[in-house]
Amino acid sequence: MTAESSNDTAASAACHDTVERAVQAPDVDQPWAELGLKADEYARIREILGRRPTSCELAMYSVMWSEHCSYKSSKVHLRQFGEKVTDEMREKLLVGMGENAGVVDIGRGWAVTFKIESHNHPSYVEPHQGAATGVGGIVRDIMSMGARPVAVMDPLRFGAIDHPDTARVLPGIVSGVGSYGNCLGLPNIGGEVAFDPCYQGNPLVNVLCLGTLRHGDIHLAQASGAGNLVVLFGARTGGDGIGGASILASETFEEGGPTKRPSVQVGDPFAEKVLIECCLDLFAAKVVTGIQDLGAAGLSCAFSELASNGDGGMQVHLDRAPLRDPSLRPEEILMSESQERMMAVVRPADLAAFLQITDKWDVEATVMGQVTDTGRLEVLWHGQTVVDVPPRTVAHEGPVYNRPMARPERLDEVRSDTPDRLPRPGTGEELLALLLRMVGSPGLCSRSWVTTQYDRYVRGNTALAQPDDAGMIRVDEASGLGVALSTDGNGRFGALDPREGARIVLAEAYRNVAVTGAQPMAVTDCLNFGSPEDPAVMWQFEQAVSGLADGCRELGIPVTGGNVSFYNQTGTTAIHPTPVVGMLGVIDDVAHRVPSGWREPGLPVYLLGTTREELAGSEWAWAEHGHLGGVPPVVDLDTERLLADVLVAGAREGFLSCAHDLSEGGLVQALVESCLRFGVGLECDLESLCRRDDLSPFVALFSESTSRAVVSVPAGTGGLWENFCAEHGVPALRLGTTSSRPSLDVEGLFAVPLADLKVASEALLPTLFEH
Amino acid sequence: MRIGVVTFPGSLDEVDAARAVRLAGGEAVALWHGDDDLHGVDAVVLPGGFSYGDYLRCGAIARFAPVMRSVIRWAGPPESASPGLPVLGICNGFQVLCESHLLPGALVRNDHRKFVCRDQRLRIERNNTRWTSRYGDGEEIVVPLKNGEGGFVADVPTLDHLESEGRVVARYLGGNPNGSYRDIAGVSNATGTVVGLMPHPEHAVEEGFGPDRDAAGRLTNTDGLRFFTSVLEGVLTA
Amino acid sequence: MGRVVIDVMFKPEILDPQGKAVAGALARLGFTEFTAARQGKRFELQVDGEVTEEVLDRAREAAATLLGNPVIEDVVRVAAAPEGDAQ
Amino acid sequence: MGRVVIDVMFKPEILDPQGKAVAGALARLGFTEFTAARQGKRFELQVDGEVTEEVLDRAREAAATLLGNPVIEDVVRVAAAPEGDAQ
Ligand SMILES: Nc1ncnc2c1ncn2[C@@H]1O[C@H](COP(=O)(O)OP(=O)(O)O)[C@@H](O)[C@H]1O
Ligand SMILES: [Mg+2]
Repeated sequence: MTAESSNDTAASAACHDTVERAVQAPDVDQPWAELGLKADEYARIREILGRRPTSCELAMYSVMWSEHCSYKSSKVHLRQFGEKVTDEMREKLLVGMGENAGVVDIGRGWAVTFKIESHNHPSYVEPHQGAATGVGGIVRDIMSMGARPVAVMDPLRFGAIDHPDTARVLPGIVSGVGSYGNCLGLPNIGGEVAFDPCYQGNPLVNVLCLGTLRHGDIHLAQASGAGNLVVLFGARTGGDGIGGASILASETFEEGGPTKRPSVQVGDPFAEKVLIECCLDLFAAKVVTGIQDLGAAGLSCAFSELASNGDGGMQVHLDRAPLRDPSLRPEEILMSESQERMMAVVRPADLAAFLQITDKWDVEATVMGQVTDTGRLEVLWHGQTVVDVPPRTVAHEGPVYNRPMARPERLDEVRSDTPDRLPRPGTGEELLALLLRMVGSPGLCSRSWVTTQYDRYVRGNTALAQPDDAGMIRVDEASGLGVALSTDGNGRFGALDPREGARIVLAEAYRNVAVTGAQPMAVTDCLNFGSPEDPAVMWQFEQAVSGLADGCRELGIPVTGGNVSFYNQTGTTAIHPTPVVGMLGVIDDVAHRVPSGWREPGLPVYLLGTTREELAGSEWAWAEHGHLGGVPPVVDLDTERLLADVLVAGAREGFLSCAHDLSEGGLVQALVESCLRFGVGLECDLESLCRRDDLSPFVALFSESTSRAVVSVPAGTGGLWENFCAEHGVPALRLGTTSSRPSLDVEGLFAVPLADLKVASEALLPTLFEH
Repeated sequence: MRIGVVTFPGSLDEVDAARAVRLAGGEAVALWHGDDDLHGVDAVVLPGGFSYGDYLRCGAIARFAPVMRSVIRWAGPPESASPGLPVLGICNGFQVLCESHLLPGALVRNDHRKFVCRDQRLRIERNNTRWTSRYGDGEEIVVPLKNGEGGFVADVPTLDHLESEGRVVARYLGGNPNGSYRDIAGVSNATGTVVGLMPHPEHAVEEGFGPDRDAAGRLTNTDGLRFFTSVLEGVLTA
Repeated sequence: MGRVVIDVMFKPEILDPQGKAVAGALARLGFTEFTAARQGKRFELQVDGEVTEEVLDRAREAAATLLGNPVIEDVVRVAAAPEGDAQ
Repeated sequence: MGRVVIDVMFKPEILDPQGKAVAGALARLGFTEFTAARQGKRFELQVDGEVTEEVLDRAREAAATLLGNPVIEDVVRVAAAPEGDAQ
């Protein structure tokens, strides 16, 4: 522990670009363009300050005004999430959008916080470390709310499954997510694995973290109370993620080229695990008045956000920051994105207790400075002022763009190219052959090669995990109160219609939570898109956001926070618009949860919902024909809501022994998964379904209509269940009965042993990635 | 009966181990790595996790923690004929026991070089240890297994010695998950007081929070609980 | 039969959590003369004949393509194993 | 400022999954001249002064107690780092 030490070497104290110098030498050429600032942004900084910025100020503004930190292109659209919210939706929100993560009241004095974030680009450069530090980053967000992180999820998207680069990227990303999360002791309770050539060179690594806390434990990122101390604790600061700052440092000093700075970061999950326990001890001891994690933009972000959210200003001594690399310049220290660090605001009277706890955990802690009443953020370097700015202008009043939007020209062409022209199987034999191919296809095959690399058991509260539709965590051991979470995305539907695509994934996530018996309550989202400077991408973005915001309002569920990832593109080709939705649901007692498979023979099996011929953007069209065209399935959120109501009520009443949502791959994929879940077969008949909904067997099996689920109910309760569904206004159709033979039998079409389905499903990933 | 559960920096499964102790009817006592006082506990569990990040070798740094000085002293030498303090090392705890030379052998990287988390079938090969007395002789159980470095290795004479003395406590069934020599999942010291086990019985003690099925195929699993009831019984009768 | 030794270390500017852990443990055990530690990898590759310059070139190639991750690691040595080495 | 290098390898009779994987990958990449591979660890410990015989003795002690596990590993080298080495 170094409570007040300085890296006092003559070299680092050397004459620096101070505020004084900025006033005296106003006309220095500054590398604002290299730092990613536009001419008018640089002009605005000069206007705000009434002088040129110092190099440290320039460093701060440039990182904080970047797309990633300022949301400058997305802000005008994201406002919809706040605007399209009713008081009723706000009722359970203890902390809403804008903080590090939203906090939701789940009753009995408990709250949960959850958020999803992307680490796409770093995971392409160095898959293992990029993904690992992605987990680390979102976990710190959750910690900074005062919560204990209790689970993670990892929606992942890769390029073509057989592309050589996928063989490099996928195993590394999976081992990175696994090693970091496993080492933190966080069960991984779900996620996604998707493949599409559009993610070649732009894999999407989104990570969700869930935290739990008592109502009274909420902490916020604000530096209040003049005289309170600003404490940096955790890992030392190295030259991580400071490409731009190095330019700055070298331009400012004539002593030759910049020192080597790492292009990727290595995570230290052990340091983070210790940091988690240390933070929880600090919260319990009530010695923290404000807290902020260090992520993107590092100290620049922590100082300016804490000060901006507080009631005064802040004065800090940058030279006190403990360094891993003593050659770092102040600009670089301000911009460094070194992992496993946190910043707290501490009352002077609490400092001793604070340091005792950090000592106990062997965590280095340094008093960087204090909260002031000046309204300014002042940063000193060896006693000289190198930053003197109004913090809000850095953290919250950055540029806002209303970027041009244009509906892509080719979209109409794509939408009119429907899958109608694609050849379809007719006979039972053909359908079975197709089924076996589909079950083993990249989009539908078993994910267990991935998920067996993740610890799902640690902490002993995992009530559901992969391969069930949602992960479920017991929050309160006494009552069984718990939450369910699902993450869903679908780039293909987004490509055909970004607005409807977003609503479809919202509906899917909602349904995935409802099938487990949990009541959907709140949303976090990760919006993965191409370049906002491309009007077509911006149009997709606006469509997706408004689709999501409207959808959330229709469902009565608020968005609590999320993340925007732009510039996911190779050359001028953007990825499919890929909003990923994380849905949180609450269940009174996890003992009432419903798994996604039937556990015994003799149970009546029902299909809930209506099937239409909807094959555009489907797994079948893509896997069998490489076809992507037409308009995506209709999604009606009122219908979706009715379905969820019957599922949640059914679970509560003890009606459901299995419930599984229908999505990619349609009815037959759901039936296969429900059979394989516990190895119990099914005898079913499609005739009444085909008659009622006017479908061919092929369409009945593979269509991807929304608002559907399969369920099994206890033997002898079929009639009751049918009435129950009728009362709830949900169409329920008896498909068949679970069977004592390990086989999926579709009357008149085919019968296939579960063992064959299992082999077909499990072969692909090990074949490609195991060596 | 008081069972100590040690927390090292980086321990993860100590909450689960403590819960298992409670569900078995014992009192779980939290022990801190930096404190060499065992607070009079009747037995000790070294839990799973990644002590000190497991960066050097798993368990290599934890072995030198002050608490381990006491554990090593009270557990006694591995070949000693007089029983000492009962100690169960699970996963990382097993690695700590091997590094401490309280148990022979070592645990190395899984042969497939990946972390693996799965429900694992085991045969309890020895039910006359302090931690397995409630199991039937040769009984099969299913408990979670989750490790990256779970391959049990030792030289041939050591392996032969363990086998001939009946000190292989549990063996993997239905496929060796990590390359362990002779499918060994757990071993004990000479008196059966100190047991190291790679799989996690503490994750199979509560219905609905462990593997889907138990060894008999029933859709509920508390197969791991008897590790903890065994030691309690031993304490009561000792 | 010859052997080539290839040593790979994290680049100096990259965080080395293993090295950090080792340094901490050494200090706690009283080995205070060691002020810092880094942990890397050592590979031994066996060849049937002698370790010629050609073999070393191939080993360098293998190090660059497979054994080291150039994004975060440096190959710090490629050399014939001295006779005296163990094994 | 001096540095000590300590190399630790698995004993020959102990399973070395990483070495095996390296050998497999080398073969797949066409590096067929390498008939076997083993992977071990290399530690670099820093000292403030010179690397004296005394320092080396301490390093040997550290290797025996902490850096290597004698049950499965051999310490194959403890030496002062040659000037030429990277970093
Ligand atoms: N990367 C991953 N990490 C953890 N779990 C995953 C991952 N990918 C898929 N899963 C899990 O595998 C199961 C099947 O995934 P998916 O077919 O995408 O589910 P769904 O269609 O119900 O959203 C789910 O339980 C999901 O959470
Ligand atoms: Mg689902």
